[in-house]
Amino acid sequence: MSRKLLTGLAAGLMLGTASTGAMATDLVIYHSWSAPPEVAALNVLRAGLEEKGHSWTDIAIPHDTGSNVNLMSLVTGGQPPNVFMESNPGVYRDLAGMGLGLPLTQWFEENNVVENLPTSVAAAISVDGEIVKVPTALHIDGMVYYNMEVAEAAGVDPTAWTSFEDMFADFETIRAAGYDPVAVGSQPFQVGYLMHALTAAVAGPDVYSAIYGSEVDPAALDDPAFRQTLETLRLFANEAGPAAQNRPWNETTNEVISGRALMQVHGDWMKGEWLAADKVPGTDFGCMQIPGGKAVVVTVDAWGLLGGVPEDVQQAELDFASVVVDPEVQGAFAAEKGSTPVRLDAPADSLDACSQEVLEILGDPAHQVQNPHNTADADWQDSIWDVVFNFWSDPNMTVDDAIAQMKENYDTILG
Amino acid sequence: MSELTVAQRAAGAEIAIDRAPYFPRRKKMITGRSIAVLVFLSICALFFAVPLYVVVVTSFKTMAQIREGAIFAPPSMWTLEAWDYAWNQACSGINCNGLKVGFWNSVAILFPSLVLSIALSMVTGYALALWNVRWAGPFLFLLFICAFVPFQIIMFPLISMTSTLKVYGSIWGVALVHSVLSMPVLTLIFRNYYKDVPQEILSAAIMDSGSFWRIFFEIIVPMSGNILIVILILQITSVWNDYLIGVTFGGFNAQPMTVNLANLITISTGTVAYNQNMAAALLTAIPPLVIYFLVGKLFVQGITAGAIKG
Amino acid sequence: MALRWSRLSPQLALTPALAVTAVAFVGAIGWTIYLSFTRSRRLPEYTIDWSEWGRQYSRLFRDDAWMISLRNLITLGLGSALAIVFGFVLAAMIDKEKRGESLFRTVFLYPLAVSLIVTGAAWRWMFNPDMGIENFLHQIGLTGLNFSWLAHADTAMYGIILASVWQSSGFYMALMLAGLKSINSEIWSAAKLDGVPLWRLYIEIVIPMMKFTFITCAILLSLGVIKAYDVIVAMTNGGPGQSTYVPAYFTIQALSSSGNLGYASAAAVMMLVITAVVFLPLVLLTAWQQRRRAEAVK
Amino acid sequence: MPRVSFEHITKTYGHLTVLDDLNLAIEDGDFLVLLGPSGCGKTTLLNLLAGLLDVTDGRIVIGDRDVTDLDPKDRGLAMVFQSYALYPTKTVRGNLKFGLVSSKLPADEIERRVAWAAKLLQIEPLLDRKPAQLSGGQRQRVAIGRALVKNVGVFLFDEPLSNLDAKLRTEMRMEIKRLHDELNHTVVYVTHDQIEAMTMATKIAVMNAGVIQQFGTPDEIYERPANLFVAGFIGSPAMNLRKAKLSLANGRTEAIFGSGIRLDVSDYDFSARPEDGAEIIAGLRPEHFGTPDGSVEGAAGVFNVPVQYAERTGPDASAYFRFEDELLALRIDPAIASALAPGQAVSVGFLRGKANLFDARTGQRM
Repeated sequence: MSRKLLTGLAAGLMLGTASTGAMATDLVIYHSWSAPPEVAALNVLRAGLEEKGHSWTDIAIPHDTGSNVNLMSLVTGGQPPNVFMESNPGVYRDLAGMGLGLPLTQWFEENNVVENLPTSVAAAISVDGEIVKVPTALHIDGMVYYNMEVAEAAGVDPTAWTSFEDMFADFETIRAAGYDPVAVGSQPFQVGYLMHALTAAVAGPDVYSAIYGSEVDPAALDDPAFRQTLETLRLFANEAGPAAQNRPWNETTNEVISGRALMQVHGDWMKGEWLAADKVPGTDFGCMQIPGGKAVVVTVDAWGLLGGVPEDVQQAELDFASVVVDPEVQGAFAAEKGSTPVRLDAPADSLDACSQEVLEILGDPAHQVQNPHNTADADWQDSIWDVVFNFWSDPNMTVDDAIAQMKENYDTILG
Repeated sequence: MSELTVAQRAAGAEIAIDRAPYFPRRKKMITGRSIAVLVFLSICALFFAVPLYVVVVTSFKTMAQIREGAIFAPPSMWTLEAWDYAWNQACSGINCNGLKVGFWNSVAILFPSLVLSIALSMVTGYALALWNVRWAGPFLFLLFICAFVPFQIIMFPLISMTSTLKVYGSIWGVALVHSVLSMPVLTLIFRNYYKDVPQEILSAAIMDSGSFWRIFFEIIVPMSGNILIVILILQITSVWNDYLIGVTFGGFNAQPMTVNLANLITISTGTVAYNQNMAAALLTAIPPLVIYFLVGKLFVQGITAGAIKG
Repeated sequence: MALRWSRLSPQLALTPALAVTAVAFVGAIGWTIYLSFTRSRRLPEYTIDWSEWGRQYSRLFRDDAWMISLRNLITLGLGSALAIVFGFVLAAMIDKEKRGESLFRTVFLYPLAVSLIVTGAAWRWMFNPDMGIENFLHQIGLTGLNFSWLAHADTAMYGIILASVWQSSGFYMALMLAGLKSINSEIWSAAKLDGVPLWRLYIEIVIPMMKFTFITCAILLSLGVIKAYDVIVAMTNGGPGQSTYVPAYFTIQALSSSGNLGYASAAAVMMLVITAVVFLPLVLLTAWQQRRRAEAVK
Repeated sequence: MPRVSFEHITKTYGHLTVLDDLNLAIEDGDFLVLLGPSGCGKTTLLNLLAGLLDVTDGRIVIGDRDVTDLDPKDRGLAMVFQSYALYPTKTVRGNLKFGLVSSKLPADEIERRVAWAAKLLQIEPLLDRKPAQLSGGQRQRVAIGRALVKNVGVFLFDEPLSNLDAKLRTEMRMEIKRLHDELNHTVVYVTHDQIEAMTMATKIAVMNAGVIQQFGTPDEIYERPANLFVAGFIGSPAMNLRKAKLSLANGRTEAIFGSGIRLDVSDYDFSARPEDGAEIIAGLRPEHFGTPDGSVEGAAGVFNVPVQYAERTGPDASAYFRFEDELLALRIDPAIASALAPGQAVSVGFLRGKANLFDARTGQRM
């Protein structure tokens, strides 16, 4: 409570002078978040925005309701939102082409934000050398979260695993103790994320960049390490029972929280669910990177701002940006969402055990790659999701089949 | 015609009851076949009713009881909590004002949609069926083809068009798209129905008045009771239940209740609150359900009276 | 010929509908067809590279998901046809056995009032292996039964078919009931006098007499099947894998997830082609039939 | 005054010509019946007059107005339809008023006319009922009332009695006749029923295949049919039409039938000088025969023919005889009809001066 108050106060003080003359503006804010921790985090931003005298009109279309078409529909329909959660660089290029882009490089420099961002964040918010996104949350796409109570009951120690071999070797023990070793959700989104996290962890940054980067090299698809990645994915798929079908990620997390399964390998936004269930990191649950992983995938959730708007609206949008990147707000936001602050100078008390682990991992620039949504062509990226989800769902589909399909897709889409 | 026979049968039955004490006559036996048919129908009815039953009882249960897994068991403790939550507190994105927001949007979309689509297609159907227009034939054929056009193929252009008309993302925009999309089918239904209006009545009216609109309002509209019931029911359910048009054209002010519902079902608080989901689903389904239970009989009658045919 | 208002007003009254048709349907279809030849991604792009104008289409026919969509379309069509058969059986029984007519009719009809989003929520919950029917069956000892159809690629379509049959049978029943009621009641008496068994009467006389009702039902059903989208979103979101993709879902998916307007347009155009292939014979048949009927009247 | 004339009327549907250069004119107060089998074009003609169809070519004049291009409601007509065409959702009163309200008459005048028509047709108690609550005859009266209130000079009737049962039909026939006598409007009446035509019309136009076969008073039509079609169409049982040859021998003109029977037609009023040996068709009305086996004194010819069968229709009877492989119909006394046994040969005379003769090649009256 006091933390929130402080946040608001600080935000008010910091920019109060700047905004006294500004008109109150209603900002339309488009996002796809819907899980309670995500909504709680958004409310931190809203409080900050309202402190500055602006109001927040919300438009939320959750993932996987078949309507992600919405942002571009809104733009085409002549009702573009002022602020939108978007990573895809293509969208920014389109908007710039339509005269609706808002370059932020200068603003970031004037406000001394850039020097306080981790390198991976700084890299993620630029498109074609120009900063266009406002980073709001930092995540690692493939972390292992496990229930410590279950680990103890099953007699295994996840921290001792140094490779996937170690991990899968313990599965029999876990099953014998009456627990599911790993909870998975059979949903394109979860499988797609697991796949690229595994690619980074198993095949390493080079293969990863060749497949998920902005320049795709189809030769990487034949890399033995990539084959091994798919084989590993198959091991996870084998753990998916009928109940996993279409199960959202947070329900999957709940399998672990409630003690039915030992662990989940997914983005570290899982932490929000754990915190919402009043569990304490390091005491009730442990977090670690994929055993033996060669690299982690960093997701930077970021907001885009609409350009080509009247002066006062643009000022309001920039006010929103300043709320988002404010260190205090970052701390509060991360605590609610379960993310890691995008600023290195966020208050230290906002960092729990898991966030500290994340920052430690991020200390090594060579050990991190970017979420494909920030870099890859959407069509190509989506086609990989299709192939791996089919691979996941069809036990008879071989690794060769999957690779052959990916190559064909490459030829069609990018060739 | 059938009304008469029903009435006659009813009258016959009354007489039979009156006389029963004095002239004990052989009752109409329930035959074996009747029993078999009734049993079969009852089983089917069960199949149809089960989902509704499950949804209803689930919405009144507590989550604790749902987790026990007895899907068909009645609630051990009836509670309206889930209903209250779904109506007043359910979140859609950051706003937690419940489904009631979307409910009023749906209502606001429904009425202009009904008025626009029915007015347009009724007049068009009337003109095509009863008046001699040279290009009616080709136009009718075109409408027939349009009736089969999948929404997807015209979705993107329609977005641009509504945007040009400055109605994208408003209640009016959604209502307009509903009206446009339903126009061909509704017109064909009206046209088929009006085709059965005796040509002589129209001739008489032409000789009496000659006014296209006066004949429409004074003669044709009063004769359209059956068809209007059928169209109203079809159109109310299709507009109310629509998801895709609402989500595509609703922008951020005019999302109907189904979009809220889909959001609510997708948003889950750790474990899925099935009772809330089911309560929300029921809330969304109540208006069309009430209409069906009230006037479903008229619906079948209207169809029997020739509202829909080949 | 002199200008007469009686001639002009119907034409004026038709103008709005004509304008709507021309712009919203004909124009929009043309627009989409044009886009399908371009390389439009998230936003329309109006240059066509004529050397490879058919690239979106050739991609479509190499796309496994599209092939799955087509196959599922057929499966769904055949499966949903059960709704017509079922609707007819129900209608025939209700029509013959008057007891409880209005109750049964209401019960069979109500699913029509419920949106597919709601239907999907209800059925998904019943198919849920932990809390749904499977769990119930296991609790009462029928442990061998498997009811988690939606979880397996080879059975998921059946789950969808079940839900859509459940939803639409009542509607076809209403149409069939109307068709049955329009049959001359003397036929039943005649058959009774002739001692014709009921089932033969239905097959040889009643069903042929109702062929227009059946054609109408078939048209409406095919329409519903080709446009099927909500039920997929509500039940499976296309999964497991892409096993429950249908063309309408595929098209939206190509537009939203892949952000490929050109590709989505090509898929949409193919949907139109499918529609044409399915319906043109029916449309021509109906037109021919109407002309014949009109001539018979003269 | 509303004289109605059709001038060079042509009506085609695509390649199908229904009426070709038709001319017809009637005077004010005439009761014209358009009579013909179904499909002869009589209803088309009526609809052209009403303005419900457009002429392809030609002119329609009512009074001194060319109405060819006028809207139906502006032609000064009222029409009664075969199915009555009452507006089902309006009361009888509403039905009567509908056409008047649009003519912007003052309200009291409308009321006055409705009351007048209701009284005239004795439908006053029905004024507030809906058409569905009326019997067939009552509906018919309302339909006529709806035409009457318009107070126009010309009334059109399209087979108005064909949906009534026989008794009602006779009643309504009288009723319409009475109205015409009282109000003296011009009437154009379409029917295929010759009794209606004969009883009501002042002028009949017999139509076939889009062509007016004969136009004249009922008596002219019956007594002197202009051609074979009219001869065969009017009268029941139909006129007996038999092939014969003319013989001009012995100062007599005789029609000689195939079997040798001779019919003296010397007193026939030929329109052109007959030729000896001309192929003709003789038309013999059934009622112009003498009593079977009765006196044949002064008959134009005598037929010796076997009885096929006889039928009684209450006050009347018809007998059919075998003559040259065809039936010969006679109208006879019912008392005699019962006495005739099938196969029995009788001799029967044909009255002098009653034969109709037609040219076998052209079918026209000689």
